[in-house]
Amino acid sequence: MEMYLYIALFAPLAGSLFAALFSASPKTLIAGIVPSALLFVSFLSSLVLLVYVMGGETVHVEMMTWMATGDLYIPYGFLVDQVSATMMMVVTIVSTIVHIYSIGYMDHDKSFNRFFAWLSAFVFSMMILVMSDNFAGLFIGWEGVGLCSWALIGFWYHKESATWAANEAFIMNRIADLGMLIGIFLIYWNTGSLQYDKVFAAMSHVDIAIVSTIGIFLFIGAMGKSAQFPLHTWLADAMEGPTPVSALIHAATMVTAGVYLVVRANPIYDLIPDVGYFIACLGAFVAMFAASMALVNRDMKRIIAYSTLSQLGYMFVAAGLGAYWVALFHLMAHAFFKALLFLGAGNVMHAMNDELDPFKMGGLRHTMKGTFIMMTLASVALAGIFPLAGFFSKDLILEVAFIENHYILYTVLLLTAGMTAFYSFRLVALIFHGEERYKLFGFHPHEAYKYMLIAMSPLALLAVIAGAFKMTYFEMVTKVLPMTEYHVHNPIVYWIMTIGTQLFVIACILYAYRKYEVAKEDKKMEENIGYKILWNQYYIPHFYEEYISKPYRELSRIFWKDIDMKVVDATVDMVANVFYKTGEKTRGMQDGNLSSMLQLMVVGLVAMLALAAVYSIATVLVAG
Amino acid sequence: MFEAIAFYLFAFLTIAMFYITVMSKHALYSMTALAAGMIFISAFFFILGADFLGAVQIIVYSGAVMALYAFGMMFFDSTRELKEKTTPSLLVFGLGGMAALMTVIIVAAPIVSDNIAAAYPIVEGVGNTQAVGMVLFTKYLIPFEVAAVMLLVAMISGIVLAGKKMDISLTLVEDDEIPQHDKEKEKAES
Amino acid sequence: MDSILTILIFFPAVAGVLGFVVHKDSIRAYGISVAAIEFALSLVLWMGYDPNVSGMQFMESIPLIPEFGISYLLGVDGISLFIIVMASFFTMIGIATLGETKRIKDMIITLLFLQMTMIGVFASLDAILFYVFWELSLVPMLYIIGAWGGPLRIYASVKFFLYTFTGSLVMLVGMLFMAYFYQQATGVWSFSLLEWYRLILPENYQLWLFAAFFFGFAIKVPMFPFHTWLPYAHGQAPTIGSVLLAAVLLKMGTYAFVRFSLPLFPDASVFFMMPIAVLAIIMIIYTAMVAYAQEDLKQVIAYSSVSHMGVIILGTFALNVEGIAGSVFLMIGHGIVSGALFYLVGVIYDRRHTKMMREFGGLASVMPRYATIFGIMVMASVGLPLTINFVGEFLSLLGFYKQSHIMTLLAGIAIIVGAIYMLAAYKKVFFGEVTKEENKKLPDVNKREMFALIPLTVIALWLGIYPKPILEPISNSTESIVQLMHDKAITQEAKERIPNLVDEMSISRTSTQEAH
Amino acid sequence: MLEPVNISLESLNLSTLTPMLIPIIGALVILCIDLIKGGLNKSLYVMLSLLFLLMDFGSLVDFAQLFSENGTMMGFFDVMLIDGLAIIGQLIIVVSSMLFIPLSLTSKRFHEYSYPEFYALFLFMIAGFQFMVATDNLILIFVGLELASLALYTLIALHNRNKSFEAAIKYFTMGALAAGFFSFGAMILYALTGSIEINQISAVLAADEYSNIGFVLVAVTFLLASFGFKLSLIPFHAWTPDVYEGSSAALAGYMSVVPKIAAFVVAMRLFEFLVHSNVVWLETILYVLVVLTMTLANIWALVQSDVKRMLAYSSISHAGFVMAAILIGTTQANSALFLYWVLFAFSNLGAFAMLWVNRQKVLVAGQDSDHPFEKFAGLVRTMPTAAAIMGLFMLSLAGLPPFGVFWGKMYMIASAVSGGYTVLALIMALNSAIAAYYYLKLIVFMFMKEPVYDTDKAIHMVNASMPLKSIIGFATVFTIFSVLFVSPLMEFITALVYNSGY
Amino acid sequence: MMEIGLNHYLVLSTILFAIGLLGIMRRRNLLMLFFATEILLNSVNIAFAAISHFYGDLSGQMFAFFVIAIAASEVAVGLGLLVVWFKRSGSIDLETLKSMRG
Repeated sequence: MEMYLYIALFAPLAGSLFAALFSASPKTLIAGIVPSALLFVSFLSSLVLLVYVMGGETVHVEMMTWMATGDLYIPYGFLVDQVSATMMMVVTIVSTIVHIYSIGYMDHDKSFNRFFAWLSAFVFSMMILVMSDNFAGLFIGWEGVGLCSWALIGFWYHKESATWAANEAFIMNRIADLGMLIGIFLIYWNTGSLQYDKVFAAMSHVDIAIVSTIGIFLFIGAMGKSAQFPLHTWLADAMEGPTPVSALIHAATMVTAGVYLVVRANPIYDLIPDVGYFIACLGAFVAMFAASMALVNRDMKRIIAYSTLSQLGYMFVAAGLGAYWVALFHLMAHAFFKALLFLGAGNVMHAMNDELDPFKMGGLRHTMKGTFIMMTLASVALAGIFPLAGFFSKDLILEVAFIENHYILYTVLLLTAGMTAFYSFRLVALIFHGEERYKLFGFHPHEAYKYMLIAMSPLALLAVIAGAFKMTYFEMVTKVLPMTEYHVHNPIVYWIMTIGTQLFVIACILYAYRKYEVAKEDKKMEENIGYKILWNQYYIPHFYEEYISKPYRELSRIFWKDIDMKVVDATVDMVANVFYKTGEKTRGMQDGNLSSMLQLMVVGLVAMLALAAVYSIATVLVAG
Repeated sequence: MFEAIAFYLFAFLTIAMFYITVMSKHALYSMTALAAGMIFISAFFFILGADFLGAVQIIVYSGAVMALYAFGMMFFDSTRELKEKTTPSLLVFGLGGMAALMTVIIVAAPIVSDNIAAAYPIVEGVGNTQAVGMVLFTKYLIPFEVAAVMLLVAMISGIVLAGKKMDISLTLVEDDEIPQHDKEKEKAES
Repeated sequence: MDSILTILIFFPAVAGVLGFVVHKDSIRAYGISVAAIEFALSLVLWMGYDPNVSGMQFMESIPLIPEFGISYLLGVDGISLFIIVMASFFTMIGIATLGETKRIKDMIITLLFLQMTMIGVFASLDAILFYVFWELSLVPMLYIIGAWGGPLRIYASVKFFLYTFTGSLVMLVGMLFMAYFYQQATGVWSFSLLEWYRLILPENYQLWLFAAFFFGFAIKVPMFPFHTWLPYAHGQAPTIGSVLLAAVLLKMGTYAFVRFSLPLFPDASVFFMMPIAVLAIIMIIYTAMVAYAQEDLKQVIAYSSVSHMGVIILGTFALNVEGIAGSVFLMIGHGIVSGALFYLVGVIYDRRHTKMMREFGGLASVMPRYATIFGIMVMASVGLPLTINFVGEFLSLLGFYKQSHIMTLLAGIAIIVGAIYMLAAYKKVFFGEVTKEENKKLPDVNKREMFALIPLTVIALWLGIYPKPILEPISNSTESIVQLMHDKAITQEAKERIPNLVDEMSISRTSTQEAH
Repeated sequence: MLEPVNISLESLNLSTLTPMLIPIIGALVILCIDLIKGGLNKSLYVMLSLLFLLMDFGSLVDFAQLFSENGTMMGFFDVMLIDGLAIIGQLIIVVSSMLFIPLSLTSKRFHEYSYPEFYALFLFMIAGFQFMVATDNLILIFVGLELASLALYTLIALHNRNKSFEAAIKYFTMGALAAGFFSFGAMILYALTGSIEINQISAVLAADEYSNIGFVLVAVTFLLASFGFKLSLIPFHAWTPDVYEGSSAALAGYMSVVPKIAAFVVAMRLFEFLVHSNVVWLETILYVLVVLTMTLANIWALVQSDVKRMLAYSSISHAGFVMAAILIGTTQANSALFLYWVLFAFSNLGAFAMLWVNRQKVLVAGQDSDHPFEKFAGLVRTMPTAAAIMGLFMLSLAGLPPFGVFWGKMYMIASAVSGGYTVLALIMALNSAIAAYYYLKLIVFMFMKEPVYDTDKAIHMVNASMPLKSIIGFATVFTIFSVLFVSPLMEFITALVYNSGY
Repeated sequence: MMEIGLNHYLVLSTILFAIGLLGIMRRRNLLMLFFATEILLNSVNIAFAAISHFYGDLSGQMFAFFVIAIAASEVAVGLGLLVVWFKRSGSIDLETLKSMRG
């Protein structure tokens, strides 16, 4: 099995390096095909490993030492257990599809080869992240995906907005990474190791306050990667990257790393339910908060990004409440349909010459039938309509909240579900239904390459059927995660809840259709203060710019110009100048006049005599 | 009694003479006062029984030194009134006064010591000159010889500096011009 | 093999003297060969080094002034070994890739002398010998900055010289005091570090001596607020000067902390740990912010050096194996990375004769290879895992976390602010449209430059991925220093702060000893 | 009636006079040769002087040998005192003189070297300094001092240009004042103790337990003023820069070394017992003098525009630095003084000799003194070796290891440290840092600036000749490899100093 | 007061010395300056003779003797210098001695 593990892990790296060889040359098709093929190999290996671990076995290898000093010992260790196998499946499936899709999507881009190099590198980092058997290894992947995300968001580096977004993403993530790093330090100094098994085993002996601190710091790390409030702004801006990147990184895989971390560290979070509850609350808040911003946004990709954010919130609710497997399940299902949604959006963008405003589209269902169907499917799944994947995973989270007696959370999530349905279908309606408004803007849409659609189809399929694997999955994953089944025991309540939710969601969908089938600009609504707040993303980016970035820039300038130059350095120069200036001022004493020289000598004599007189008088007085 | 009168008299005279030397605007007055002061000083030597010293004082100072100065003065033509800019007089007098005052304060105290023993005691009944000669040519023979060398040096210096050798500076003349000067010099000498 | 250190130190100097005879057309080849031989010798040293021994190896000792205890005492351990190798490596690639330089002969000879002093500093185990090389290293650097530098070069070089010189004179007084105390204790004068290590001083003596040494070291490092010579020196120095300054010369200060301050004054180290940590944190955050405000690319990197040196200092004063080993490793890491970054700035400066970031933009499309290598180095500088700097930064911060949580949290801001200025600079230079006409035709890195950059890149990644070959010897030697500190510590606090490795690692051994 | 005195020749110990007699004889020989046949080439006189100095050196080495066997020797009614200090002092004087005298073999002709009187006076001067250090009799010290000084005034003036006369007159006048101070100080000591021999003075004072402290202080004040003048301690330093500037570079270098070491030896004899007498005043006043001299001289050196003047201030500062040894007063410090001075002598003479070989007779346009900094701008282009050597001397003077003066500095600071003078040690160290600036200034000019004077005339090395180059080379080698000589030198010095009771 | 002791002479000597100092500081004519230096040495001679007298010791007289010798030689050299200077500058005023400064 170790061989499969290594294949699964290093195939993406090989693909990346292969593509990197061509990175300076113009488009080479093979630079896209080889990484895709290698990813497929990686997928197959992951599948083998999945089958293997479903039998209850795990694979654990230690490749070599990374760092060892003092008591610290960090190996390159890899662990494939049920949790990581799930993640590996998600990562490899989505990434393989995105790769193949990208061959078409990036067809005309001059940096085609570079794109694949980075994309595969990302997959490699992600694999390290999920497969590592210790926190340090996780951190490697953690930073690695951050790097690739940076490079891919800023892929079109000539665009100011893209590079700005890339840097923003990187820096925001770094803020969170600091928390994670502190968490790791705490773990090391309290347990003496960073290996998952040893840490978790030792955790029960650690003071609970410290465990809480560890939990909080690790979660801060998770907040950055998973773009939780208040570090969420980068995700929407990250949509500056190519759409396949959004699909892979900013929907399916990297952003869920935070959830994965919490799930992975479940023995820690089990000890500290209060922190878990906080996570859940924050998750619920973010779910609703992000959904609300998606309601009014007029940027197709941003809407989907907010939706991702919102769904991440759901996952954190589940993870925070201890329903780790539920979180992971939603993570998986979400990966499929969200990636699908993004890829569909990519098709639309292609058709519309990278136009992102859905108000400029409409009626595309005629020209882009395949895309229309797949995006609708994905939206339905996202909205959580039976029997698609979203129903099984998302409703389960609602149930978890309900069963754990967190009714407020439940209500928030329920409302969010409605909002989700609304904005998803607002988007679908605006893009695919109604008048063909794009004609006014002179677009000539066309369907995407066929093989792109075919590449997307497995995702569509999974979006539809993933729910069916719920029990198999449950069986498998609970071998490492706490086995809690979440059932509403009262069947009446259960049915009322389920059907009620479904109805509520459908109502929202219908409302969205009614309102946006004919897309007319609602001036009155736009005047509304609530709308303005939502439109401006609660003014948070504004706030960050005004009260963090600008002061930072300003402070930096002050530090340099005013403090470093005018205080610190000037002090040094002043010390030197004091001597020099004293010299210049007093050199006049040596005026070349013999008389003053002689006087100076007498001055010296008299001064010494004066001292002598004082001293001898003092001595006489003391003696007398 | 006699000693006291003599002391105060000559003290007053020397102080006055030296004061004139220092303060006078006429170089000639200064010189005369200096010479007078030096002779008065020899009086102290005689009072104190240092006859030899007194004689030397008169011979060397009033005879040799003052003669030299007189010649110098004629050479420099400084017999006329001196135009000196003695501006910061307060400082000068202040410093001089302070130095005197403080030294006097300390020096006026009596010396308390039981350990003073004359290394070369003045023997009763022996003439001062003889005693001095005895010490000078035993104990102080070396300093005496060195002083002789010093006088030789002074003589050489005086001759070299004031003589013709300094007239043309080889330091300031480029090397290729020097032979000409040498020739000119030879001519002038012959 | 016995006198390899002597050969390492004086071979370049002798070669430098002989170099005066070499014709200036051939001097480059001469310089390269000498530096290559020197590098090969340093590799021989490495090969001959036994990584399992924690103490000094290749010791040489010749009494110079016996009655005053000054001797020619050399030796390396894991801490100094790699800095020596790095010094010879950088000199080699520095000479090999020297661009068009006026008076190249002088330059190469100066570099060879500089190499002598650099290696001498790290190989000396006698305080005075150390001081000799320490001071002597100023002279070639002064000349390099002053003769081949930018418009403000004289100001910069003199400032560099005087500032460091002043600091080290205070240090000299400290050394003399140390020797005096040794003489008081044992009756003989000695400047041998190994002898000094055995001396346990009362705490108040330690505090004063620590302060005296601190002046010399802190200015060299340079620590805030003594850092202002550095931006000038870097800003004005020619590329090769900046590279060597950043890569090797700055390490003298941090190395000296590990070699002198910690083992000689364990209690004072504990006493001053927090103030120094505060300074280190100011260095980290403040200079990072200053770096962010810079307009000159080289100044960004210069200030970033200060910021990184803050982390090294912090790691050193963690006073445990993790922190010290990490900081020593970070010395290597920072040497490689900042050396490479300065070299990269030199590459662009050679082409455009400006280092102002606003003059560039969009270079990623014009010079893709350059952008790639620069990007790798930026990421290494930012401390991304699997690059060389991460290992050191991680261990340093990890180590210091044991001593203070809050301080480490603040110091950890390094990874944020570091990313901010580095990415901002990278963005300004490489991203965006090519706006300047003269930038459109810039040639990418050429073979000669590649010769320097490829090895550096490889090392930056290799040691990030597999630091063991270096980290292990460092770690071994660090352990002996930490143990020494623990044994010497007098105050209770120091005993607690500095871990006792014997207890932890081989309880059985000590218990058997007690049984005897 | 006086009794006749019977003195055996052995008890006179006439041999103690040999080191002084040799130069005197040499001087007389030179004068006689000139008398017999004038117009001989200067090289003859140089070599003769060198030969006599060599003999002098030999006799001193002999004395060093004798001293190590028999200890201190007294001679001639105890007027001559040959102890360790005297031997080291004379050795330094003679060796420095040997380094100096070949500097007159310049390729250009200068006034003083064309006359044999110069060499005769030079040798007389050396004899004067030797007498000064080889006695503890205040009279002989005074006479020796004046013998040397009078010769020196003339040597300066013999350079024969306006500035040198000005220098000589200034030096002479201030010297006369200093002589007055000396005699007044000696008079008070005599009044106090009835003796003019330092040994007895100290014995009497110690027996009285310094009860007449006022007198002691006045005496010390005047003596300090007098030796402060010789050692150019601030505020008695004012002559130094002007005299150095006025005299030839070679002589300036000589003056910065030899008269001072003679004065140091006497100062050590005079003040050491007082330093150990716990008179706080003396410690304070010396402390102040030392610190003032070091610091102010450094500060003034910073702003000089002429290298020779800069070096003048620098030598003041060095003297202050070394004066600290007398303040500290331990054997270690006193040994360090001599070590420092030996090392300093080589570097400083080397530096002045470098100026000397660069001395041109006619100043080019824009040049207003002999050796302005601008003259050396860009020297590394035209004469890299010369620049390197000059740079080396500057670095050595700045106290950069491992060059000569550093070891002296180190010993000096070490003795301050072990003498308990912590603050003084720090001040000394920091002063070295200030000093580094002006030494560096010359290096900056030589190595980092473009030439300033646009002239086709050679202005560098115009005065160089083989002997000069050899002297400079010798000084260079000594400066670079001084570390090898420090240990034996120190051993030698410490033995001599310690056995003399200092 | 009437009994003349050593202190009287010392005080006298001091006063004369101070007058000499005054002259040295005040005089701007080189020749006059030299006069002042003579006063300094002479004042000391009185004290030496007095001490010698009161202690019954000859060393003081010796010292005074040598001081006189020294003073005489100084005059010779000093006048030599003055003569040269006067030949060059035509003046023995201190104001002419100002070419070096700073």
